Amino acid sequence: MSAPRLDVDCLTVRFGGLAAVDDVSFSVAPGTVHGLIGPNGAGKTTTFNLICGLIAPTGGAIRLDGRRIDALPSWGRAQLGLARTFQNIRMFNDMSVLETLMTGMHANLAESLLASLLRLPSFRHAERAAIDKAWALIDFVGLTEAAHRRSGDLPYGDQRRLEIARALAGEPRLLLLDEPAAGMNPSETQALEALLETLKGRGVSMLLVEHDMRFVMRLCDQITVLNFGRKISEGSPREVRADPLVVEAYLGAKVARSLEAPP
Amino acid sequence: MITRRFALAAASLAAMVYAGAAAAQTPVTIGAIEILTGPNNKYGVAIKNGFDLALEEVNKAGGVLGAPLAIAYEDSAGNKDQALNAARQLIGGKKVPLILGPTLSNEMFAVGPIAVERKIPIVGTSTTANGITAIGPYVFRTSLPESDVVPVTLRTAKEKLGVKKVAVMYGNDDAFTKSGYDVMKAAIEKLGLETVTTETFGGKDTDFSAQLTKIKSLNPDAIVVSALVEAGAGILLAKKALGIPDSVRVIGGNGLNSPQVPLVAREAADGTLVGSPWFIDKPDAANQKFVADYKAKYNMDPDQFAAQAYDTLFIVAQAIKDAGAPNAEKIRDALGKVKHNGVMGPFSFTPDRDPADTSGVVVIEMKGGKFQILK
Amino acid sequence: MPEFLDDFLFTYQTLIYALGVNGLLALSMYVVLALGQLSLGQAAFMGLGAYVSALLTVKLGLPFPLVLLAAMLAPALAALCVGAPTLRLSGVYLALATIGLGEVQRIFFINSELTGGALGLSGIPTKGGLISIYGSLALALIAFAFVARSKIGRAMEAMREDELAAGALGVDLPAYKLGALVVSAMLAGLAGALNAHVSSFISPNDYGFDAAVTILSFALLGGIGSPFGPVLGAFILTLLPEVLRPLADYKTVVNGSIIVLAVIFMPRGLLAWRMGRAGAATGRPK
Amino acid sequence: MFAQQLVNGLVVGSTYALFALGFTLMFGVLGVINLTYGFYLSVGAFLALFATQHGVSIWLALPLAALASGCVAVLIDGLLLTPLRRAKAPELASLMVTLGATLLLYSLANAALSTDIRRFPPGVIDANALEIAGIRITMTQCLIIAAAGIIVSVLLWVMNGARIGLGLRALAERPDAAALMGVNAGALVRLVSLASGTLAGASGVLIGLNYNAIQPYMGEVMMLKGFAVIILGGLGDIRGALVAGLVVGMLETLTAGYVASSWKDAVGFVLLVLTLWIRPSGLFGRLAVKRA
Amino acid sequence: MSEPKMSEPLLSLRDLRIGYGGATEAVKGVSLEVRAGAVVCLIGANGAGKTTILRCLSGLLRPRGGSVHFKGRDIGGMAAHRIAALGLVQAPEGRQVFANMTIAENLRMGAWLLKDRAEEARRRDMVLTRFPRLSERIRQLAGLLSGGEQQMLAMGRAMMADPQMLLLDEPSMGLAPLFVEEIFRIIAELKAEGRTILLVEQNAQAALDIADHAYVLQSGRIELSGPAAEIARNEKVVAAYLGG
Repeated sequence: MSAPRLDVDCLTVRFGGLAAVDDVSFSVAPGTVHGLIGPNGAGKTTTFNLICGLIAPTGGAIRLDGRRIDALPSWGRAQLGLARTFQNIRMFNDMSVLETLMTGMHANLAESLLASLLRLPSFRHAERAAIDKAWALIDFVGLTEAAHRRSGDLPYGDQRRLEIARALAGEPRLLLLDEPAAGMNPSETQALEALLETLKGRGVSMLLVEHDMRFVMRLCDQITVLNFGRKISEGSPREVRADPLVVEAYLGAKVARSLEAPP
Repeated sequence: MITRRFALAAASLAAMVYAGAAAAQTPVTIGAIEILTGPNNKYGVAIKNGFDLALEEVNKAGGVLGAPLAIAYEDSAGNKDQALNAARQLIGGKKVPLILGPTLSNEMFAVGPIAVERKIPIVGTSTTANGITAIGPYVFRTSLPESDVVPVTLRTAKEKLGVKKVAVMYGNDDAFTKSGYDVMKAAIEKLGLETVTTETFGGKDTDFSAQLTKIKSLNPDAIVVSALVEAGAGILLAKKALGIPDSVRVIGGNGLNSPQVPLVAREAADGTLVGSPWFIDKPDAANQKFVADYKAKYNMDPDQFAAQAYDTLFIVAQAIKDAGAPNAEKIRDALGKVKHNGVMGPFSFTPDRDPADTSGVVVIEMKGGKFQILK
Repeated sequence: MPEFLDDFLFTYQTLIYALGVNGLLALSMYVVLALGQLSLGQAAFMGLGAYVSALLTVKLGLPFPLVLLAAMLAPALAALCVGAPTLRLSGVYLALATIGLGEVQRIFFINSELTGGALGLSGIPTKGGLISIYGSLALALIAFAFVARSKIGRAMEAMREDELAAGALGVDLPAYKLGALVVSAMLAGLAGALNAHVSSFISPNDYGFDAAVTILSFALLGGIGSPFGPVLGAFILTLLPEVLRPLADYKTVVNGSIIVLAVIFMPRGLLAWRMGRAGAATGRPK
Repeated sequence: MFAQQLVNGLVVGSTYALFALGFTLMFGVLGVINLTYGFYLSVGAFLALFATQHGVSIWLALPLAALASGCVAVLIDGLLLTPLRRAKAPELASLMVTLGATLLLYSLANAALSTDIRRFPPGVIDANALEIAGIRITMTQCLIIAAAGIIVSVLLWVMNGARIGLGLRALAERPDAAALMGVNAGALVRLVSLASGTLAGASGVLIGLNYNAIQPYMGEVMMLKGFAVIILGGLGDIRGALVAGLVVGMLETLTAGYVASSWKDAVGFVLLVLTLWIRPSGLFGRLAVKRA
Repeated sequence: MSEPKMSEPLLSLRDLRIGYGGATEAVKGVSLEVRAGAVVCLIGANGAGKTTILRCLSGLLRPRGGSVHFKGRDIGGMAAHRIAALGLVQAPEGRQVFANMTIAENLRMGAWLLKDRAEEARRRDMVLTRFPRLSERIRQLAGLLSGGEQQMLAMGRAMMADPQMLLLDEPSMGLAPLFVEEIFRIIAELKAEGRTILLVEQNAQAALDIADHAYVLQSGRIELSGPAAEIARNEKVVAAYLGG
């Protein structure tokens, strides 16, 4: 097995006396989709925020491709190749779709202040390349018609796609998805799944927090289950949904049965 | 009888013709920059009232150079930039041969240099800070600088009241009160008085209890104050509230020389000493007439700013007459030679364009809401 | 020069200079607002620039370009000190911290012998003028327009819209905030220096809270969709008092009403147009 | 002297607190830094002045003038801020509109009333100072200290105990959800405007009585200090406004008494900047945790 | 599917149209009705206008055209608090609990319009019996609850008003499977008590299982309506909303 892309090692955070995340370890292998599931309040969102850098851990380590990132602020981690989407979509409302995607390239777009002030050839080339790349992404996520529209005016599903595309624009090493299917109906969820499958096919590593179990079970290679801030189970989708601890704490017998039945 | 009636008719006809001729002439227009709006407009308005009252009299007496005199007012709102715009407007646009004002010393420091640049005489009526006339050879002032008045006040206090130890308070965020303080400090040193403490305050402050409590504990014979009306009245009130004895006099600069002070401070103002080139109850006839006319026209008492403005307009009108033409250069030369006896007393300019005569300065004391000469 | 032109220039000189200086101040406000921060320290930065430049010219007689440079560096340093602690906080806190800076600085100027206290500094020699003022304004405008259409401009707008999302894309939030504040302080300092050298006299009260609010209203009236909005706002608000001069007492009333009506009916400013953010044509690649 | 200085500081601090209470309440519930706030202070002082000049007792004039100032606040909020709230305009727009309104209101007041300072007619209140163990304090000053304490207690009780306070907190946090619960948002907004305007008006009367310097700009002068106090106390924090007001007042007085009066006005702002360095949320404020 | 009773529906929408600002209409003429005691569900894709309709029913948005009648009164454009006072209460999308208040205070807010303290206490006991998790943490700040608990609080808060009709906007959104089950169990209980509910849900399967009647909304228009069981068998619905 190759070295992990993301390695979460004995991660702990306490708020007051309460351990919201307690000694959690897992790792994401390159090119795989890793699921993080658990009941509401189990510490998924907290873990997610710890990895993104919105919360500072009390103990433990987070490594991206072997490099410690837990002391870095969120933008520092983003610059190293950690991209994310948000549970409640966060758009740059006034920007066009194209501009949004160019903003997504911020971390690896080589434009110095001086070059942009003087409109040096290097700046022009960088901008042109960014625009071309943005168009390619627009086509990829199927927003071709909306390229010049104000992103705040797009319908929900399109905003979700745009948000994912924005995260992809920085060519991240790891994509963190926070409940991307929340608020989507089954057909929209299927379209999203198809999009993520394609990404997976391209070798993008992903960490996915999600409640839609069919979605998670189909997409993920590995799943970590949290409850009360601790890891209670880990393994392939098949292993996890068969784990009685998981069934009891999270899935419930009915859902577990329905997942076992082939769709 | 007939001849007399005829003579009267002829005289009045002649007067009408003359007045008509004067009115028909294009008026000689001079400019004035005063604070007519905004928080400090009471100074500007008093000055404008003084000018307007004198202007009526000048024009009733035939105007200047066979034409009526007119004043083009521009508002500075107490703002340096607006004062500058106003001055440029008057000089470049309206082509006035002379400017009255501006109201504040601060404004004069900004406006003065451009008047000098364009060689237009500018006459301050209320700018008492040091260094005003040093701006240049076209800058005049008719107001006695504090440096002429304050030493008189302090010397009188020392001689008549036996003041030896003083505490000093001044508004440190305003050019007028700060330069007043500088003068006071120099005069105190020169008179060999002891300063027990020097306290400052902001022009918009309303609370002076901390400074006065400290002063109370140091037991001075008098408190020397350089403040504008608002803060000055506040200090008098706080002094009384904190129980500083009435025997500890407040000795003020020009800012406290205002009928507003007793209106606000009432009995707490009693005993306040100021030096002044003018005060409302000055007994001479010219002053009595001025006060009566002013009250009749504006329904309120004049203050020293109105009085200075009133005198200044006569001085300026005289200079224009003497110059023989509405020409800035000639007016400037004539101004230097004008001698006038007005409500403030005898007046002429020093070679440095400051008022020459300080004999009119009297030390007055507040008693029962009115200023009277300190006995 | 023909006499009428000479007269015209003389009459409106202060106004013409003020338009340019206020345009620069509006731009200095724009840099901060453009990434969603609010500073009420622009007047203080301007004052620092004015005092530093005046003292260097009057006391040391340094050459003008050097003086201007110093007048930009001093406020930049002040911006670093006051900006750093408030970076973590919302815009309101920066605004209030900068008010604090302004007041402390004003009190310092009032109490210091070096700065002439409340009497201010007078007799500052005239230097610069039309060319240096409008040259700076034009340069600043072009620079901002160029930067707006680049990676930096996009990052700034992203921060204004959603700081969290911008951070997640790798935008170094503290660096941008502090950078913007420093640039804004430098511009305000430059404006202060240029202004001090055309008006010959400065005093501490010129740079108080009222001035800060006026500078803010330039930018808000004009709108911050592009750098041109604030300059437009500055021009309008500088001209208004002069145009409304005949209204005397009711001048400020009208001035205030115009601001109120503009905000209610045009909350995004008079020039609501939003500048594109790409530095090249955004057409599809051929 | 020290005891007297402490009393001086207490009085000054109480006036700051009185002024800041309505200001911070307005921000806390309505979420707007309303620059017209100072104007209501001037309104209160002038209305009480006119009433007492016509022979009305100060004890009647004080509540009436305060309430009338509250009504002016309601009117201005309704005219200027309600449309912006409805249009969900950016928060800076609200700041700007109150800025324009401030210019307008003060210049109208100035044109109508002139900037002469005025004071209450003699004898509206016992102006003599009580002297206890060498410490002098006037009736008005006792009134100011008591008013600050009582108003804070009442506000704290209302916000944390009373039903209406619950509604106000709900409205401040989630206006839409509050409306769904049947909270009449418009009425509560008016109530808050009324309450803070009334507080401003009342403090205007008391400050006018104490310092005898009533003029149209008196409220404007208080605004800068008001900012320092509400930030120190934590924006929207009622208890914080009281404590911060007292701290600033006390420190200013002690600085003037024992250090140098020329630095008195800087103290509050230095404290403000220091607070931002060390405890940015103010003395009591809690920073809301941003959630992804 | 003949309706046996001819009684007036509790809620009826006629040709309702809603739009934001100058933009195109989000809801382009929707008619639907809800009879007393029924559970009606509204399903549709994101952006179809479901939440917009609920916000309009609650008075948070003004209709651009058409009418809304509740208990025979025209409530189109009425202020939100007056609609709540009529007994039409919503548990909004995304929970929207008051995070800086305790659970007890949140529940008190739900009974805002109620003056009778004794009745309030009775309702509170009722709600807490239904949601025992809340009673365990009654003094905690609502912001510290997990998503599922917040949803329970939002529903409990709405129940405190003892509404004549309950609007539920996406109650299962973002919840773990076990919580989703529990929420639907509670909705079923409410139904059994005879409560009238208009339910907006992404989880179409669960919604159709529980509802009496269903409407399918697409791009601001009703595409399909009928008894829930029939809708659940409709091929197009199965393909688009129930996941093949």
